[in-house]
Amino acid sequence: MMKGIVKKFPGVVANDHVDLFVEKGEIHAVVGENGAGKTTLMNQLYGLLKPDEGEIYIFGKKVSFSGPGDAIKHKIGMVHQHFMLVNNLTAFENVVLGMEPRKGIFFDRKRAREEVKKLSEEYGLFVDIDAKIEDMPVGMQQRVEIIKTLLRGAEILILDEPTAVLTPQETKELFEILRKLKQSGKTIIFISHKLNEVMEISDRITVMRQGKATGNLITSQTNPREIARLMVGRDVVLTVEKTSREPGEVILEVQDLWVKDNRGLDAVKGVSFAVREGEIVGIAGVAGNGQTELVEALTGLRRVEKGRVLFRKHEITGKNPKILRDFGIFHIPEDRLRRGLVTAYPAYFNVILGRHMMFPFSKNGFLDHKEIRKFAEELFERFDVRPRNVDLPAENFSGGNQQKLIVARELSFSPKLLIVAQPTRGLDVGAIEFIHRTLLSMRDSGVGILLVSMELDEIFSLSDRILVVYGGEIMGEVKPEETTMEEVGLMMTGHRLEEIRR
Amino acid sequence: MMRVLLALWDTFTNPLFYKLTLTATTPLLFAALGGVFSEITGVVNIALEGIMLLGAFFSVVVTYYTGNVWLGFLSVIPIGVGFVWFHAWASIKWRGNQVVSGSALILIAQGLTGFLMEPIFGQPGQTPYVGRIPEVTVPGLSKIPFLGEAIGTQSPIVYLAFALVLFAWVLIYKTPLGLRMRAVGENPEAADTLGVNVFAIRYFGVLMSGALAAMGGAFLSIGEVGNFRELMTGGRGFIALAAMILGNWNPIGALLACLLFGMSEALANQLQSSPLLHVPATAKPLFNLFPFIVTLVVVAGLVGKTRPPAADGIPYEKEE
Amino acid sequence: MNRRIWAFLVPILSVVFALIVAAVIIVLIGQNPLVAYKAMVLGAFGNVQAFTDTIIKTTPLILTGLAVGFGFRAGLFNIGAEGQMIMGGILATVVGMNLRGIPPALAVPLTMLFGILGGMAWASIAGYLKAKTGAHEVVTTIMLNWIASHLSSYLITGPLAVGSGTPKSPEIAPSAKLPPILTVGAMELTSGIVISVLSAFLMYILLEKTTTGYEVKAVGFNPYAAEYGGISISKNIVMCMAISGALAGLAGALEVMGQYHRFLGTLSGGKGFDGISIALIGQNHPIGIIFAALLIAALRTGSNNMQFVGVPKHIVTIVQGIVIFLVAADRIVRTIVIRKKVKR
Amino acid sequence: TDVGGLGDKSFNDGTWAGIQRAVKELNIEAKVIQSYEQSDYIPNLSKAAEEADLVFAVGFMMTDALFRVARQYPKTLFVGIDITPPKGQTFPNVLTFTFKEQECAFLVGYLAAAMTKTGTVGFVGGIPIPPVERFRYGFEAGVKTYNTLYRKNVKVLRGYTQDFEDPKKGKDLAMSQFNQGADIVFHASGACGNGVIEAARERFSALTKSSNLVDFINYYLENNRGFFAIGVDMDQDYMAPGAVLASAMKRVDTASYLAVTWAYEGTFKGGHMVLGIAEAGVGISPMKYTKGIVPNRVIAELVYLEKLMKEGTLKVPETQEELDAFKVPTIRFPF
Ligand SMILES: Nc1ncnc2c1ncn2[C@@H]1O[C@H](COP(=O)(O)OP(=O)(O)OP(=O)(O)O)[C@@H](O)[C@H]1O
Ligand SMILES: Nc1ncnc2c1ncn2[C@@H]1O[C@H](COP(=O)(O)OP(=O)(O)OP(=O)(O)O)[C@@H](O)[C@H]1O
Ligand SMILES: [Mg+2]
Ligand SMILES: [Mg+2]
Repeated sequence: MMKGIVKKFPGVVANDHVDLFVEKGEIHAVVGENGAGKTTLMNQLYGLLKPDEGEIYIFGKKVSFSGPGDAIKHKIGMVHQHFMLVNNLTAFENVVLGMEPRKGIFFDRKRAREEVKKLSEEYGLFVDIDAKIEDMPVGMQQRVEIIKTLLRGAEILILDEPTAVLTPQETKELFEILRKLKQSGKTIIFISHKLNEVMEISDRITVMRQGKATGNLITSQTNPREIARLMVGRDVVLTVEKTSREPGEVILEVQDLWVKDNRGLDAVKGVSFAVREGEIVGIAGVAGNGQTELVEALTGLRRVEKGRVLFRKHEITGKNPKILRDFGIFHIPEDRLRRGLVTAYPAYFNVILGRHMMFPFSKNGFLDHKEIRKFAEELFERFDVRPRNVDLPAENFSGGNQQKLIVARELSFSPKLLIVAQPTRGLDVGAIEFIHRTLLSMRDSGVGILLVSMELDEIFSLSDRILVVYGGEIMGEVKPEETTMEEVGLMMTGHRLEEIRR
Repeated sequence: MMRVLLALWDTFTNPLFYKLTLTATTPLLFAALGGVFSEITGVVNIALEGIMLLGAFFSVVVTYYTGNVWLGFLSVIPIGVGFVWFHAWASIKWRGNQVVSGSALILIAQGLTGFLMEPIFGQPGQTPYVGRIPEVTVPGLSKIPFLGEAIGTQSPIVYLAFALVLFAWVLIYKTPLGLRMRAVGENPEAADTLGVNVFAIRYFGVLMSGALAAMGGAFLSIGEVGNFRELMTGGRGFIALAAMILGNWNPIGALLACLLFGMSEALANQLQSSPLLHVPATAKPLFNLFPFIVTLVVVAGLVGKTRPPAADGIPYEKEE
Repeated sequence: MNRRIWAFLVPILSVVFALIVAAVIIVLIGQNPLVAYKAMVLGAFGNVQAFTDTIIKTTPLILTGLAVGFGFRAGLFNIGAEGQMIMGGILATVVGMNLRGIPPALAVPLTMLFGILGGMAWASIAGYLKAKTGAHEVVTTIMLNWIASHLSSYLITGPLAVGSGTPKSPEIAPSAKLPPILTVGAMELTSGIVISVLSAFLMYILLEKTTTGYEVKAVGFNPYAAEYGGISISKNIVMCMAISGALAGLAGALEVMGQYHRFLGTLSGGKGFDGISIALIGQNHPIGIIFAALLIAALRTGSNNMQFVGVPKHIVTIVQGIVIFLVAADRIVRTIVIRKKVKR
Repeated sequence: TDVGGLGDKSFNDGTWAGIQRAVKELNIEAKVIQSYEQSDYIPNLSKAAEEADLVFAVGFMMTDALFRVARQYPKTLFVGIDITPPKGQTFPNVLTFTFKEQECAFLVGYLAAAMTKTGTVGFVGGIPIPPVERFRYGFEAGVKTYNTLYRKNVKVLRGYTQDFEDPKKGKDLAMSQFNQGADIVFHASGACGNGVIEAARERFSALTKSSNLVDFINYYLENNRGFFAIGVDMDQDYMAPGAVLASAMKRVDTASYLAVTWAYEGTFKGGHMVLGIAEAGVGISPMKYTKGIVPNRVIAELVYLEKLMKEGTLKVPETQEELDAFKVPTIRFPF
């Protein structure tokens, strides 16, 4: 239980007298828009931050943590929004880090492996314990994180946006695990932006908005609409309406494309498809099935081993990103911090990334700061990027606004083809609504869009056609109105459409 | 051409050549291992050169006063640790720029050793001869033909250096502490959330580097020549730094890189003195380029990309 | 407090603290620190001669500082300014030697150009290897430093030697020498200082005002995003190393053309390494680098003068070290200042 | 000083020793300014010129600076040690000294050739600057002379450390020459030489299992084997008694002492002086520790060769060309 928590950062009150009551043995959801203060609140519960005011009681006892070590002692475990894993260590090494079993002065690897294996089997958390984190899909990374907390005897488990990066399958598995944990008497605090998930898994819900707790709901007595309203402060359209539209000419054609991943293994194996003007083609699939490599290959960021890519019948295979942009091919990358932004640059510099060498931003090799700033201010206004401060470094915007910044940039240069990857990852319902609307309006104005997403809902509500990938190959192509989530789900696990429909 | 091959044959069949390789490798190895310890926990230590210099100096000072070379050698451990503590303090506690702090330490070491010479020894520039750590002969080993001559009789410090490679490898890859060190160098935040004391681990890494680099310096002075000369480390700290990177921040890799350099250096010495090669005296200095070119070629051609610990050089900021 | 004020204040306060620490040492060796410091200040700025000396020393330091700083801006750690400076000096000398009879208007820029090219080519080796094979630039530039140093010392004792007893090259043609602005006694303050300050401004414009600067910094901050933005990383690495090397090469050329009029074995004298500290003290900002170079140069000239009042030269190396250390750990200085304020 | 600074056991120290001697005898005042870097030479010399009546510039690297400053301060006297004036630059207030290093090196070369048991001797140079090279020319000429006179074939191994500061490098290079059969190594490599001398001591004591003088001498006399270094510039025999066979000395102190005295007495004349055996500017060390193992005949021959040089009948090569063309004159020892 947390009472009257106040946490201030320079210029922001992240938590403004927040109360959070969690009962033992329940799954308690915390929801709220981006920047509402959820993570901040949890970081205080886990001892990473010290509250400026307020008190924390664990099992009725008042506590004060000077670091995560104290929280661990009080049987609190946390799976962070951004995983806290050491990339170059193996799964089991990550799990036992900080409490390594010893044999004499040595690290007892054997016992460590056994312990981790036992736990993972006990709770049905499958992980390849000898694989390095950097070689793992995110779903597995997350399971490593959960095992980490369990090994430390956590009774209270905090999961900060655990499903943001999971596939429906993985989410389903996670929920199984959470239920199992709940049965074994553990308390779970679950943060998510996905209201249907919250409805499905939680017992009670705390809603936050702008640093305050604005609602305390019992899940069985509420509905997504009400939660959304409490979160955003207005009514939100949860699924945007799509009008039907006849697609035009083929704008992108991919023929027998082969691409390798970072380890030099084939990641995309002979994929062929086409995207037409005014059409959204969704690519569904579990993460790690070649989507990243496919997108990078199409956008000139990764070498094509074999095959051709045509843009309006021009060969563009292996062309660099600059040339592709000149063609009118724009890209919303899946990893906004790594690819999409130079976070140390001010926002107005980021809105011209990729176009920085073009008139009017650049004249004879010199940047025209005035012109750029003017452009950025217009964009901020048009896309409602907050705060309206184009001089703020990109790193100081919230995730949602960073995403808006990228979307704004990529849409502002009248794209002909948009390649969009995970556009709403980690965003709140308000922001998702905005981005969905924007994508649909681009489509309606004749832009061809290739949408890669792990959110089946997103794929279903936006796409005109859906391609499902598995193991670097296309399992089948379906239309959203002619298929079911189950069918797509089956394809995502490696069943070909022909087999399913037989 | 024939002569070159002959000279090479002559060199490689000479067991003493390998002995020379080892003594050329040893000082680099100490410092490179030090670099590994520091950087694996995420603190760049460009100060190796300065620490070596200090180690070279104080081992001579202590030997001068006590008359015991072993005391002289061992005393540089606390001295190296104490000196590098400033670097640790600046970069860990004060989150300073590690490259700047490291280069500051080099200057301070150069100034300090130069300055102290006069008050302690009454003469600037170089100290008198204070004696050396004698070579030892390993009983069984030295009887083996060839091998015995090559490695059977050595300064004990050479053996120590190679033992330390093993020690470092075991410590880093086989103990809980090593696991924590690697975690801290890669993702200090993650380690912190598991209750690992990031600062303590980093201090440990940096202080180890001080101890090791100082021993490397001590080997140069009382291990090899028996006196101290201003700036006698001659850039070996930087070569060690390069060797550590070339060895991919790994003790075994560092060993191989140092051996590569040491052997090329020994080869350069041997070939330029070889009576079989008729090289005009004026061109002989060019032989000294050999180890650097070999390293350049190896890093470019064979090794290529190496991967530093992800948090190397980045101060860890803990929320208060 | 304002960031900009801090940027100035910290180095200045660091110097003050370092001088206090050094004063303790000076007292310990039985000298009067006030006398020593007076000698130091006079030695650096006391008269035209001292000031000229300081400026002469500042000239190459600005350039090596810029060379390293430019690399840092692009995410490259160029430890190789030393070698690049040597190669710049060598090439400038070789060209300058052979320009007898060519008018200064042609000879001066030509010599300078080749100096720049020398440094550029040398650094490009490291840049190319990094772009091509990923070879770490710290390793390659350290090796290239040694190679340059051995090579130059071979050249001036062998093929380029003037014969008559010293390891130095022949003089460059009179027309390739930089004309002095000011002659004080035996010292000549040449237009070199103008060129190096100008280079700082050029670098400032390049970094802050041009598309190239935009790209360079983007690669430095986040190469993945830069690649996404259509910026070629390998092209930028090679280019940045080349520019960095060009600046260091220019430092070598100016030393040859302005000061020594020939290549001498100790031409670089660690100035490439000084460049690292200078770049970082100047926070990799061209204007900051000018002041940082001036600071280091003044410490050097001032310290030479301290020898006249009996303070050994090594003390100054120590003072320099302490200054740089405190700049690194600027938070120490800040903390002390802030605490004092709180007390008041 | 030049950037080498005091404590180089070579020309900086030597000059200062000579000045000190004069200072004591004449009761005058002297100060030393050490330079860090090339760019300090002019300002430091200028300052010195303003404060003093007589200024020493030590080391060939100061050549340009010396003449530039001397022109500006015609009333101050300047002395350059190890400095050759550039062509056409002679000032009445500048006196420069260089030395005939080849002459003393000739003697140690002859000595080495006479003493080697392996038929191979070594030379370790620093950077091949002219003084270093003159040492080598002399050394090689000495060996050649011995070879010719005694129909021997003593070989010379050569190597350069390319450094004057790094003793470890000197040691490694000397070691590799010992590895290749040399038993006597002559060095002209500044502080690298400490390492060369240490290499000899190490090899010698590996034979004797001890490193004191008596054991060295006894071992040599009993087994007729040993390892030796030959020192340079100053008498370095004391640095490893018994393991340093001799030293080729360059009496920089003589030069500086003389200059101070002349200036004091008012007999100072500008110009250039080359000091050799005849002027007592160079010479071989008295071999305080090793004289006992050098056959009397060899010592006598050395003395005779010295005499020939003084008389000018034996001219030792001073350049590579002269060395190549060097014909061993017919020398008939009078005993
Ligand atoms: N390190 C920081 N420095 C300054 N302000 C911060 C910092 N971290 C968080 N904040 C502030 O705290 C507020 C709450 O952030 P928090 O990360 O807790 O939001 P959140 O509810 O977790 O959002 P999301 O749903 O996007 O994860 C933010 O609006 C921000 O202004
Ligand atoms: N270092 C910082 N200084 C000032 N403000 C910051 C800083 N870091 C973050 N912020 C502010 O914090 C807010 C939210 O930041 P945060 O990183 O928590 O994003 P978020 O709310 O978690 O977004 P998302 O859920 O979309 O990832 C933004 O308003 C941003 O401007
Ligand atoms: Mg959050
Ligand atoms: Mg967030």
